[in-house]
Amino acid sequence: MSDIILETKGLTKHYGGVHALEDADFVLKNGEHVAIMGDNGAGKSTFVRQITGVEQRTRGTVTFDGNDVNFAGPLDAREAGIETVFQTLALADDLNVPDNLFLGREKTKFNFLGPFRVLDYKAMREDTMAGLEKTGVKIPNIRNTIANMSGGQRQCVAIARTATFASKLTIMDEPTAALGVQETEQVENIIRTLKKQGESLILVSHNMRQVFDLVDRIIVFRRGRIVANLNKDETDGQDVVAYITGAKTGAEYEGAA
Amino acid sequence: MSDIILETKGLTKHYGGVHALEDADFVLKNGEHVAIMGDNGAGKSTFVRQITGVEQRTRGTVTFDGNDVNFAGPLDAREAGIETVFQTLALADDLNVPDNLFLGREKTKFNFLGPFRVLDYKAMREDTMAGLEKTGVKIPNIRNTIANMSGGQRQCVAIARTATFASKLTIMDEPTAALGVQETEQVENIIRTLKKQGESLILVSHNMRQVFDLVDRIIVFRRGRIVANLNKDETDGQDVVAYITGAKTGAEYEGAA
Amino acid sequence: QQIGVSVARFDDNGLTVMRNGMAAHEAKLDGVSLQVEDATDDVAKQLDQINNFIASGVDAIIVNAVDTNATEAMSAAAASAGVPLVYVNRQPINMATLPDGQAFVASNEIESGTLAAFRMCQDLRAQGKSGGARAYMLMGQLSNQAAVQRSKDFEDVIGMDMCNFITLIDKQTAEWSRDKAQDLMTNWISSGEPFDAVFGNNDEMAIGAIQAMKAAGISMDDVVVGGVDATSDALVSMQAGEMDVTVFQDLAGQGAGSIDTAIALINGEDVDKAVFIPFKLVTPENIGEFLP
Amino acid sequence: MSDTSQGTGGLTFDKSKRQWPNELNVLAALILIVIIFEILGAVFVGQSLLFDTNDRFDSIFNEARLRIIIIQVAIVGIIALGVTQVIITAGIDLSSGSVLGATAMIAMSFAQVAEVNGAPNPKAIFGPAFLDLPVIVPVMVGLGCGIIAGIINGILVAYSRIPPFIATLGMMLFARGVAQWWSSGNPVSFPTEAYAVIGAGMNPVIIFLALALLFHLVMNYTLYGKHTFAIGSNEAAARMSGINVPRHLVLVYAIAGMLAGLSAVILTSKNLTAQSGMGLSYELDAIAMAVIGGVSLFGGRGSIVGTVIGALIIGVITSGFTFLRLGAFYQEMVLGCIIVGAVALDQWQQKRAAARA
Amino acid sequence: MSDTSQGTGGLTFDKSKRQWPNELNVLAALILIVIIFEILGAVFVGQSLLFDTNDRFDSIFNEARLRIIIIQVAIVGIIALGVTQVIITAGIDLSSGSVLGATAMIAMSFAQVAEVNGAPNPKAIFGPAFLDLPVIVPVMVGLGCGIIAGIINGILVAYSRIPPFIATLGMMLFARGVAQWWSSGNPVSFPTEAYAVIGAGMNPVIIFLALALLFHLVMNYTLYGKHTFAIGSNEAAARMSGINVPRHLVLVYAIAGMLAGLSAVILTSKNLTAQSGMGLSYELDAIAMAVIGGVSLFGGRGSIVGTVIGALIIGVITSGFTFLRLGAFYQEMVLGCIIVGAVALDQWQQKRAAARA
Ligand SMILES: Nc1ncnc2c1ncn2[C@@H]1O[C@H](COP(=O)(O)OP(=O)(O)OP(=O)(O)O)[C@@H](O)[C@H]1O
Ligand SMILES: Nc1ncnc2c1ncn2[C@@H]1O[C@H](COP(=O)(O)OP(=O)(O)OP(=O)(O)O)[C@@H](O)[C@H]1O
Ligand SMILES: [Mg+2]
Ligand SMILES: [Mg+2]
Repeated sequence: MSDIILETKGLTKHYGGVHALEDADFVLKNGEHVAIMGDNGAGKSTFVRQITGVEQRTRGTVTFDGNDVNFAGPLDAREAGIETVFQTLALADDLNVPDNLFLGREKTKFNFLGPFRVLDYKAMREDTMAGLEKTGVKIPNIRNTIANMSGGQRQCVAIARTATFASKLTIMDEPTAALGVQETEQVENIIRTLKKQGESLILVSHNMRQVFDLVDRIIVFRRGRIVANLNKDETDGQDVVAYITGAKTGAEYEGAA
Repeated sequence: MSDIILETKGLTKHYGGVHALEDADFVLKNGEHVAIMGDNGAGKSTFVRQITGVEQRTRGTVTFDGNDVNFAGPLDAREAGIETVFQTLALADDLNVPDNLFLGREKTKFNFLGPFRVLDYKAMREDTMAGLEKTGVKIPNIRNTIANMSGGQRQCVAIARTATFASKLTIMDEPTAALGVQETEQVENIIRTLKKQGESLILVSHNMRQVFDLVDRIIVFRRGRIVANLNKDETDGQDVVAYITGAKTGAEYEGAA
Repeated sequence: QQIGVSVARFDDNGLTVMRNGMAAHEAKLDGVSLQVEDATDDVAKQLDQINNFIASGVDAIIVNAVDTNATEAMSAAAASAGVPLVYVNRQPINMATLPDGQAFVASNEIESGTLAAFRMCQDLRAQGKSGGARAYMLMGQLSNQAAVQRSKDFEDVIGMDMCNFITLIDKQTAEWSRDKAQDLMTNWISSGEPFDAVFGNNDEMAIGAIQAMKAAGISMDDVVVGGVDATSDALVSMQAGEMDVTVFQDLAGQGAGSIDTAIALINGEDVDKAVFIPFKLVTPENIGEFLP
Repeated sequence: MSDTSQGTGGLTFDKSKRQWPNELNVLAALILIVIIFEILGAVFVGQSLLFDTNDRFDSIFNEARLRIIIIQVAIVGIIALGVTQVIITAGIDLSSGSVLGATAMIAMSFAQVAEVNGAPNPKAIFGPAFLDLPVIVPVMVGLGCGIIAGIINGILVAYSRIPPFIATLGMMLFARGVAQWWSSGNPVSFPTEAYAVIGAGMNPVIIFLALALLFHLVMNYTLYGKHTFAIGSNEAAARMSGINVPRHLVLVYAIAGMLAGLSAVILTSKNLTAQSGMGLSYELDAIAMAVIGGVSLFGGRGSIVGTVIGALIIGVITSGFTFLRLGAFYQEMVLGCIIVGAVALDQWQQKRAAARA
Repeated sequence: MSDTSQGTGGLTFDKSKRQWPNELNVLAALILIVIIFEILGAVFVGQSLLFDTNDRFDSIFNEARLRIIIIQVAIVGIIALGVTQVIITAGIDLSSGSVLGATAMIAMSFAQVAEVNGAPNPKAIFGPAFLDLPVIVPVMVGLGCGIIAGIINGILVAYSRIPPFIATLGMMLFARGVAQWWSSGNPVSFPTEAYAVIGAGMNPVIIFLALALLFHLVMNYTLYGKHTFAIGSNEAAARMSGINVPRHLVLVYAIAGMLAGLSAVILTSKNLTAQSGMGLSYELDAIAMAVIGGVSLFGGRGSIVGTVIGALIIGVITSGFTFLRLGAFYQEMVLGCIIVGAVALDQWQQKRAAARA
């Protein structure tokens, strides 16, 4: 197998008249950590949604782990090995913390019962405590429903969910936006651990410091197009901002934007 | 009238067994800009919700503009002169941008018609464009529904809504969490304008740089209690983090936490 | 004495007449108190109501069966509790095997549709249409026994040698309702098919058809319209020369008779298993007998 | 909408690809259904549904049929106008049919004549003082009953936070009880001549269309309409934005109730009688019209124009069945399929529109 | 639930103030209603509702009444078990009553005896080969019909994205048509003796309670239950978390359909006949039971235990009315009020619980 885990060619998404994503060519190597930056509405989340099959793309190809893929939904993507923290979090408000953490891959006993197999509540509760500790968040009662959690607590539950299960590629869309100082640090530690374990990562973030701390490479989106592909060591904050605002455009992307 | 715009005494909120806010004593002077910081789940948003009447407090008093108040809902708070950007944004997904901006205070003609008075779409559209420009956000088609907007675009609509109407006190709960570099800058400019106009502000934020840039005073919440009240000039980032994490507690709050 | 009554449905005009007959009779009798329940055309609910009566310790039960096929279970429930039971208006299927302490007071439903249909057939002949006549039929709710029975009666009559000059153009349900009948009739008229007769499973639907025909400018002398029930609206319509045939069922008499039978059963008297009260045909000639 | 679509810079936006209005889909469905009936008619009964094929009427169209198509849905259509507004707030009104029934009995009791065929009215509900009243009295009584029922619905939904389904289910049972209790289930007949005019001929249709136009304007160009949509879209947001949500909900339900009361007046006038069973299951027909017309049961989406077309679809189907002389059994089966089909088509169209490049 | 409530540090959490389970409120409402009836009974009829006051039965309780209270709701209760699950997914099932009606006709046709009172069965639907079949045949046919209707509902809801209200409304009309078309509206009677046993005596109650226990366990302790709640709570989240939402929805609706089919078998067996009008409006009763029992129409909240208590409340009310000799008119009015009242109480309790210090 090649060392490229994910590759998109000409990935495009139009919403009616809105061209949210145009001709995105993107390559991610095995074990590489890449950041996606860009203005609000630049198309970052749209890009994530096309890769994970939440929406059906207008055109273009996605190659994951050597195969051309066209996921019908996020379930397919997860089964192929892509774990995602979406910007909208995807939590079930009426369920409590362990239920949400294990949503869709519950621990069960008596598995021969098919859809009626029995849940192993105790094991899930214990794993939940362990998972949450990694994010450093404080939750007074994990049996409370998600509807009663603060913005940051919800975000940590979503992240803990991703971090609890091993995968080939992790995608996080603005994971620390709602987090406090300590929690942000913990989540950054989680990301560092992924790096050590050799898992690939796509991180969408507006936080310049964080990006330079954590990733190997920075991709900049502007008005639905990729306008720069920068190695962390060959660039700096001001440079990136110039690409974001449109003051500069990467040489290889001259035709775009 | 005194120069104190807002004062709370012993403000407390319990959710069942969860003590989300305990005995908050808080004072805000006319024209003063104050930041509220603290961990995720520390009770910041809860505090905001009690002041603005979204929820009914367990006990304590709130004095606004010289009067003891007990708002039945956010509508009352707004009529008294408090504009709020909530963490959950409060946008109507199926309506477009101008509709959301003017939700609850539409511009109308033929006002004698009571609830059936006629909407002035044109005026609202023009004001919307002006309001959005202040935040620097890019929205390709303001007639698109909010459901189709990116996370940052939504946040800018919510902020533009607050900034468009004058008030005695503005409260913003993590307004720039989802915003890009440029948009964040614009929102910070809006806040500076408020300062110049002499309007008071409560800013909830996890962003240390932003807080030190913008406000006069920093209040730190920990585990539902106020643990510090710091003048910007007499403190620094490390000091604040120490209070947030619990390494330090303000002298006057020794009994707490 | 406490008597429980379960009526098939309250919003049926005919059964309301019967109910009022019971109430009037109750007022005349000393020491008899009725408790009337609405079975809302639901067999199962009716059986439950009977069990509820038994639990409340009533002295006798009167049942106007929703579905005459379901009476076996009711007879069994009452018999095992030793409570007298009287069926009224609709003949139970277990007539032959009715236990002691149970009886039946009614008219024979088959008569109603047959009487009306046969008279309509005669009227058409009298108008000189024996060479061929065309008819529409408005049916009640198809889940309802009386609707099915009366429709079948009509079709049986026009299947007889004497009346087979009548062809049925179409039959549809108007759910017993005047409004639905009005719309349905207008729909039929709009197809432009000529017709000579309209039979409604009840008077309400016949009146609805009349209103639709009048609105379309069709002369009511040319069309024979028949219904069942002899409601006061229908009698007024007949006086106005619009309705031609309806059938009177002495429902108030049935109601009163059922109470008398129930009291006799409570007192342990000997009672006929079946008491029949006949239908009467109402036409412009004899309408005077039925006016209040 | 005009063409001055605006935005604040940013992405490419292609104005020519604006959204296809939903009402056009519903209209297309209506036309499709008519074509199907025309084809079936030509094949099986050798007639045309809408066009004149025999010489009873001398014009291109079969005017009698066009008229009945719309008359038969006008009364339920009036209810559907109110139900549309309720559904747009993410509510539902199951009570409208029963409220119609109860209102019919009550209003008609104030509309009775003193003499029928020379004899005193055999069905007078009240004493002679209440006979031969001016027509305004029963009309006002009818509207009033509807409004009261609507206000109670609205208060239950808005202030007690009872789900609309339950609040209006309770009202449905209650109103049905009232209808049967009033005059102990006996029909109320013989209205005054002035009263009989209200629902005569094409009057129900004129009232229906006039109200449809009125509410179309109200929903699109007034505060009332905007707040109705906002509440249905996100009630919490509407509340936080300072809309007085409970008061507005009471207003919406009151209007829906008033329209049910008005239908009762028109229906009794058209039929010259009131019966306790009237209006049974009209609520489902009204909801079906609204939903076929593209109103979303999740709230926030829908239009009066759509509902009117939805009503026409049901009218065409009902007339079409009779026209094809389809056995009564099949009518319900096919109607069920068509309701599902219309909504499925709408859903599919919308999905496609969203995905369209 | 055990007492090992946990959290990861942070705020003070006072375990003694845990949430009061919702079922207890419903139970309190049941007890309150019984007490009201006892008081009214003592005052107006000089009898007790539940206790033995005349010597017809020699025991403390009026056993006949206790039995009828539960028998009369057992059959609708079985439907309500399925409806509860559907509502928890934020759906609704309006078709269950009509599906019961259609299934009753079809299943009963396979349960007929060859000879009635010595003569050949006068109502046989099929030829002699289909008479005197073993009891398993009609039972399987009944369950099968229900499952098929449920699967169709589920497919419409899950794959065509038609709102459940509409999908099941369509099925309701369709099934009602089928019920009337089957044997052209004629009742089907004379079942075999073995078939008649199914719904005899207390059997419906035993089946109802056994199923309630089974589904209580399934909803609380299995994957099926968890996914049902998750879908009702946030369908998008459930989808993104990798639950196969469409497949699960089909399963839920199929189970609801199966339970409606089972009710049809029990009901026809109990009444010894099948009528096309059977089950009319049972869907509303079933929904009322679930909702009185605390199931939220917004999805995500509810329990089987609550629904069972809700069913008992309706049973007590129905029997209580007869016991009080209340005129039938008032019954519907009062039932409407009680449904609204029960839900209002629940809402108020919940609000108070949320606000409690
Ligand atoms: N309705 C509720 N019921 C129960 N607990 C609640 C409820 N709302 C909030 N809480 C709890 O109260 C605590 C404080 O929540 P709050 O939203 O005020 O935190 P915050 O300081 O705004 O955090 P963040 O920075 O993550 O937004 C949290 O532990 C949360 O779980
Ligand atoms: N369903 C949709 N229909 C129409 N337009 C859409 C839809 N979803 C997104 N858009 C538009 O596409 C553009 C890109 O949105 P996207 O969510 O990808 O932005 P983003 O880069 O993630 O921004 P942010 O940093 O604010 O999250 C925006 O202009 C948005 O309004
Ligand atoms: Mg985004
Ligand atoms: Mg917060």
